[in-house]
Amino acid sequence: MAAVTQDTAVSTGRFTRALIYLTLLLFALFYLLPLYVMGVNSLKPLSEITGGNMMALPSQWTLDPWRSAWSTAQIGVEPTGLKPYFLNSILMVVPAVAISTIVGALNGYVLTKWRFRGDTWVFGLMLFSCFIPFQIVLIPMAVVLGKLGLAGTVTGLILVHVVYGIGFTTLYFRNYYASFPTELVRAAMIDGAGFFRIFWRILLPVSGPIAVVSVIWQFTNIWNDFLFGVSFGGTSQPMTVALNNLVQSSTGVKEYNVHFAGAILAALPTLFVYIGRYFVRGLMAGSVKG
Amino acid sequence: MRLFGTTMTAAAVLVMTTSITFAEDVEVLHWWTSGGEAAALNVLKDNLGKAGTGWVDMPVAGGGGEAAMTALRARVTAGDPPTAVQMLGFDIQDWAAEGALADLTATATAEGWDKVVPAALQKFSTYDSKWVAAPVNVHSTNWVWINKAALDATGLAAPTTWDELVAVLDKMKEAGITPLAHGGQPWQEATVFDGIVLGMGGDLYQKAFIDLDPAALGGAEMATAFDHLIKLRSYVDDNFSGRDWNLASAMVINGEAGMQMMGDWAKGEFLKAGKVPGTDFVCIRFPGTQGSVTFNSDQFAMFNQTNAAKQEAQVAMAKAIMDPVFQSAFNVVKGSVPARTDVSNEAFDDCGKKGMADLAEANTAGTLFGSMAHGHAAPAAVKNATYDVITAAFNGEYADGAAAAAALAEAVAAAQ
Amino acid sequence: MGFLDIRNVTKSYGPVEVLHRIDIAVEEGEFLVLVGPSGCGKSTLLNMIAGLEGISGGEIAIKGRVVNGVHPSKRNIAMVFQSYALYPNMTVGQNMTFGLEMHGVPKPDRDRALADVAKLLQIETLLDRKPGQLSGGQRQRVAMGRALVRNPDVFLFDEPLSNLDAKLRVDMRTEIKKLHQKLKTTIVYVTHDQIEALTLSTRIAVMNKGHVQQLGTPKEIYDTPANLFVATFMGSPAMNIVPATVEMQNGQPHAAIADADGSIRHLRFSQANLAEWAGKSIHLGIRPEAITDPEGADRKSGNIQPFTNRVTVTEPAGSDTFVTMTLSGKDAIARMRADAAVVPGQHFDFAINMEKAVAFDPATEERITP
Amino acid sequence: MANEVDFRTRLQDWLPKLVLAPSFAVTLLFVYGFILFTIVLSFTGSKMLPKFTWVGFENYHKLFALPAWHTAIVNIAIFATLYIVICTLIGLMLAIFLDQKIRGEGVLRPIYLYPMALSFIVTGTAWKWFLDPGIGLERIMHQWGWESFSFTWIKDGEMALYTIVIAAVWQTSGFVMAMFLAGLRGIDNEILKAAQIDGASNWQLYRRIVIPLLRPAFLSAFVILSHLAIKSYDLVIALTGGGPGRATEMPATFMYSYTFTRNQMGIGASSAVIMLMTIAAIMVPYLYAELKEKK
Repeated sequence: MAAVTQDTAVSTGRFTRALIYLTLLLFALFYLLPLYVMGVNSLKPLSEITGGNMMALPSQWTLDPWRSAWSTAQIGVEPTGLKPYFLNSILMVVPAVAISTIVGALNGYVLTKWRFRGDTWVFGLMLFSCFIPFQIVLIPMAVVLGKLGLAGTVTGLILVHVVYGIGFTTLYFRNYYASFPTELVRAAMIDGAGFFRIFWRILLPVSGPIAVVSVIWQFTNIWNDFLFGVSFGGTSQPMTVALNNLVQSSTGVKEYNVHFAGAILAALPTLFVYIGRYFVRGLMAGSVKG
Repeated sequence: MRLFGTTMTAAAVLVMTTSITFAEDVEVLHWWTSGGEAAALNVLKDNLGKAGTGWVDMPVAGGGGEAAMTALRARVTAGDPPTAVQMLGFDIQDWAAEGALADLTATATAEGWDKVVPAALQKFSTYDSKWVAAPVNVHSTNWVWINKAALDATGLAAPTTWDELVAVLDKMKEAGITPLAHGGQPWQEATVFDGIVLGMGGDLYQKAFIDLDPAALGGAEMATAFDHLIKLRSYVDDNFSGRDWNLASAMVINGEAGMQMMGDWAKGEFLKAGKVPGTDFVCIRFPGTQGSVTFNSDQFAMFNQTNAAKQEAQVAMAKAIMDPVFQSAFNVVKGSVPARTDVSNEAFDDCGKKGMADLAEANTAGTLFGSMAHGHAAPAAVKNATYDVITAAFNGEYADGAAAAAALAEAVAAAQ
Repeated sequence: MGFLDIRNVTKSYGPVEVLHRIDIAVEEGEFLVLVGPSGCGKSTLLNMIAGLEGISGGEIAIKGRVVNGVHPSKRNIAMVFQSYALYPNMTVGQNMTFGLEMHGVPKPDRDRALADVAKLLQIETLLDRKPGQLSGGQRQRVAMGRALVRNPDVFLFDEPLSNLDAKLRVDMRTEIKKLHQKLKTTIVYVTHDQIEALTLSTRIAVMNKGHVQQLGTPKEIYDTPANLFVATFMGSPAMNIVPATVEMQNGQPHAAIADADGSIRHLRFSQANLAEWAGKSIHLGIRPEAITDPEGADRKSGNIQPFTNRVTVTEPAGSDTFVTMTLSGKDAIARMRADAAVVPGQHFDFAINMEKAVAFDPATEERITP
Repeated sequence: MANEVDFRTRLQDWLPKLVLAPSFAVTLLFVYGFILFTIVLSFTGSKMLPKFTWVGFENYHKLFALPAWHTAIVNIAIFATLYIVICTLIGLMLAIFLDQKIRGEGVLRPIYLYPMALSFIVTGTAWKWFLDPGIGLERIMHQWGWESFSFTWIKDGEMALYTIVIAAVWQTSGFVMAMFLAGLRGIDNEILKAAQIDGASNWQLYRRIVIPLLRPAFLSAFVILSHLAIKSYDLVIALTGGGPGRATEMPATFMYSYTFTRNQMGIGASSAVIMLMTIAAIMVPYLYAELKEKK
């Protein structure tokens, strides 16, 4: 594992450095711009948006759009705001992320430390599932969920997300465990630890960095998913569907400030996990090297 | 495996706490999520609630119900359809053809729906002479909304023919405003085109859009219609692409633009802005379509239910929808007109009264046509094929109207 | 029957057989070293004893019990790995007692065992540290400690010293030897380092290409290598192998070899059985220390032959000086005392201890001298 | 021969496979089973719901006769090329710059990375606003006094595709940066020092030493970006809805609309099969090389 703080040996001149800083700052602005636009306009009354400059700071600051988006905006037939859907999302995301990460960890463990004939094929086949366009699975998935009696339930939604998430989590854990010394597993075997005990006591305690990557990746993907949520969510639709209902309402006045506030609200949890320092650190820990 | 234990428990708890629909509830899939629409729908919900029928809401907004239809397909394929689904035109027929819809004939006969629902609507509400859906409203789509001040400035009267329309638009252009407020989305262009074709005569509309006659679709009249559409493009500002229809309405409201060609739902925007019909804006039929109406109708299609209690709730809901009091209350809020012709027009404003009268008149005259743009003339595949050509024509991708007409005939043939 | 019996053991991966009919019986208290170049199958064999790899044919028995198919933890063995394989998330103490814990040994007993071993290895002060905080030598000790705590029937060592620097390696070698002498445990030790093999073992199995080339005490292996492979693999510098012809002179077999100038010289063999090879080509094997200056020759030897030859290179190495010369067109090395007056390019009178010389059949590469 | 094989050992032999089995079974069913289903569907006359009336290659003939499908293919080719190249260039540049012992790296890194955390509705809505001439950038410039400024790409059938490139690059280039940064930090410093002693300039150092060493990162980036490009559905829908007209139609949006809104499931399925074949053509050689290497 490379230390994150490792210095480069490259030295640069003053002028070059100034140029580098300038470029980096310009790009920071580029990345921040849409967020700024959303943030600023979510704090304005509607009239200031339709009549004023999008980039301008609010002349009259207001938190009303946020309050409205959270608890009073019209999502369905009731003006509930995004609040109840937020809970739906949490109830779906947490188990889905936990299960897919644990399954991915176990798969990665088997594929690297308990190798068998054809294991690369098994892995290759599982990995390809990461690249399947989700639109094509909707109909057959609906049939399967119906047969399982899970149509329109949170459990069904969790199942869907786990199924299409384990490709990625297995990839992450497999690449991570590949660099984990196999001798340790052998030592533990001689010490008398069994399959699960070795996983639990030897591998899991050192899996922190990759578990973070896997959790963040899964969390982001599942949280942001719209297609599965709208198709299989039934009456416990996730946040994205609610946001879509808020933003896409077919007729009536478009309350853009509320839309922006809602969009930021819907993105907050993922922003929170991304901006934490662990993700990059985990990426550095070798997840993308393979 | 302690962690395993907890997640499994969590999963088990989730299974049990997942909102369970009680037998006497109706689960309603719809895309009416904006303030006015939801308020209108709430009337229905409350009426049902008073009768002891619960309401499980499943709103999926976006694109005139496209996302909702995707969700519906997943639900039906899974064998777990919602009780009632907001649906437009041919979608109802398509679902009925799949055998997915419930039979409401007994209720309909008892309540006498045949007599009060216009025949053109019944074409969609019934399949194989069985009632499968309850119509909520009728939107007529061939309206033009004109800013009164801008019209007065031209010194001309509200246009009643294509030539008058062009004259008014030219004057408005001279006056330095955008003559035509338009949003560049396929369905909006198709809405305008509906008006143009109907303006060329009900016969053409019937032959081309309802009978899908290749000769009419690719013929000279259709070529002229496309020429008119291309002509209208020259009255639209350059920033039209992707614009939502209500932003276009706003342009007319604040005088930035002269007029908008849009269905009756646009009225809500004018009213909400505090504008008065007749004083601040005028509503006219698309020039040349006086006496004819293209419509779309929101209906609630009832899906097959196996549970007897659910079937009961479904019938209760169908009855509640068809209740004249509800039809009046709902349509006053929504801006459309009732699907029943026997509802009192007392609660409606001038435009609403005119709409109801036009509908009744067109119904008796046989000039009530399903709107192609809104999926009431031909099935979805054909509708979208026409969208492709109309949008392309509007965006100047064909050399002339004749080329566009030929492309239309070809596209429609391919989609059938 | 030995304490650890390896009987007719083979190992195949699919159609490829990588170990061929290995037969070794290890007595209790023996220190067996498996030595050979990388890829010779020594680690595979060790892993099979440990139960980490399956046995394709034959059987392995520990204390008379056949352990084929028995889980590693049920074989009552302990293993020290090349990388030490210390669990990075546990302290030294936890590392060492993990195996006992897995076997359900109560905590007080574990602690007692840990204390004993820690004292023996002088790592008492390290018990609360994590492996990451230890030096290489300390880790090595902990790894051994982890094996010792178990008090197993057989200790398995898989190249335990190869990750240490040269000095530490020598120290730890001595340490292991001391431990073995003290504890009298049965050890199977894998290494590719022939010096480790010679110094540590009571017996050595030299392996190559999946075969045991020779099994014997260090002295047997060194003095009477079974074939050319063992001869050249064991010992440093390697045994000189020189093409020669057997010629009979005075009824005695002699080796005829060419010196640096191309003249044929005769060296008398001590082994009479070489008479059968008269007139045939052989490979003559002479250890560097058997070629000396006359004063340095082994006085106990009954067959010192003088031999004058031109010196190519001299390499003083402190205690000894290595001298390179040409014999029958091949480089040969002599080990001289440090003060021997050898000058490169000049002729020097060597003394060859022919009692230590061995001869190999060039065709089979097997030793032909007894 | 007394072959004593105890139960525990046998269990240990089977346990790993047992643990892996559910995932594998699920993958076989939910991925390969569904792919098979789609392939079958593409040969049927399915309209609204799956119907198993065999029509042979008719759907494929229809598909390739549709101008919109050709537009979609041309669009994805242009989009994927630009998107992958620009993302890689920006990602690489930012990573190299950030690797110069930059003060504030800890602040910049999450700023570059955060767009990846946002969902398509958020990204699409924000960019749609920002690029809209009537309310976004153009109007801002006009209000700031630059009256002649014009930026109407999103409204222009010829240029709208490039606005999708902009938004897509915005969303993922930071992620690519993180991948390259991870690669850079993994390079042995001694190699760089050796190269400098050999007299390499900074430019040469990166061009000749560092960038070749980043090959695995390039490969990972390429694979991730190409699969994002092919699956690019959400962003197109949110940003342009496939418009103006159908100028920004992509295979993914095409497939979705034919399957779900146009009731021509057979044609939708055949376009899905073409997409899958494309993905497989890119992924299978990569997976093969990648997995073979590690054996």
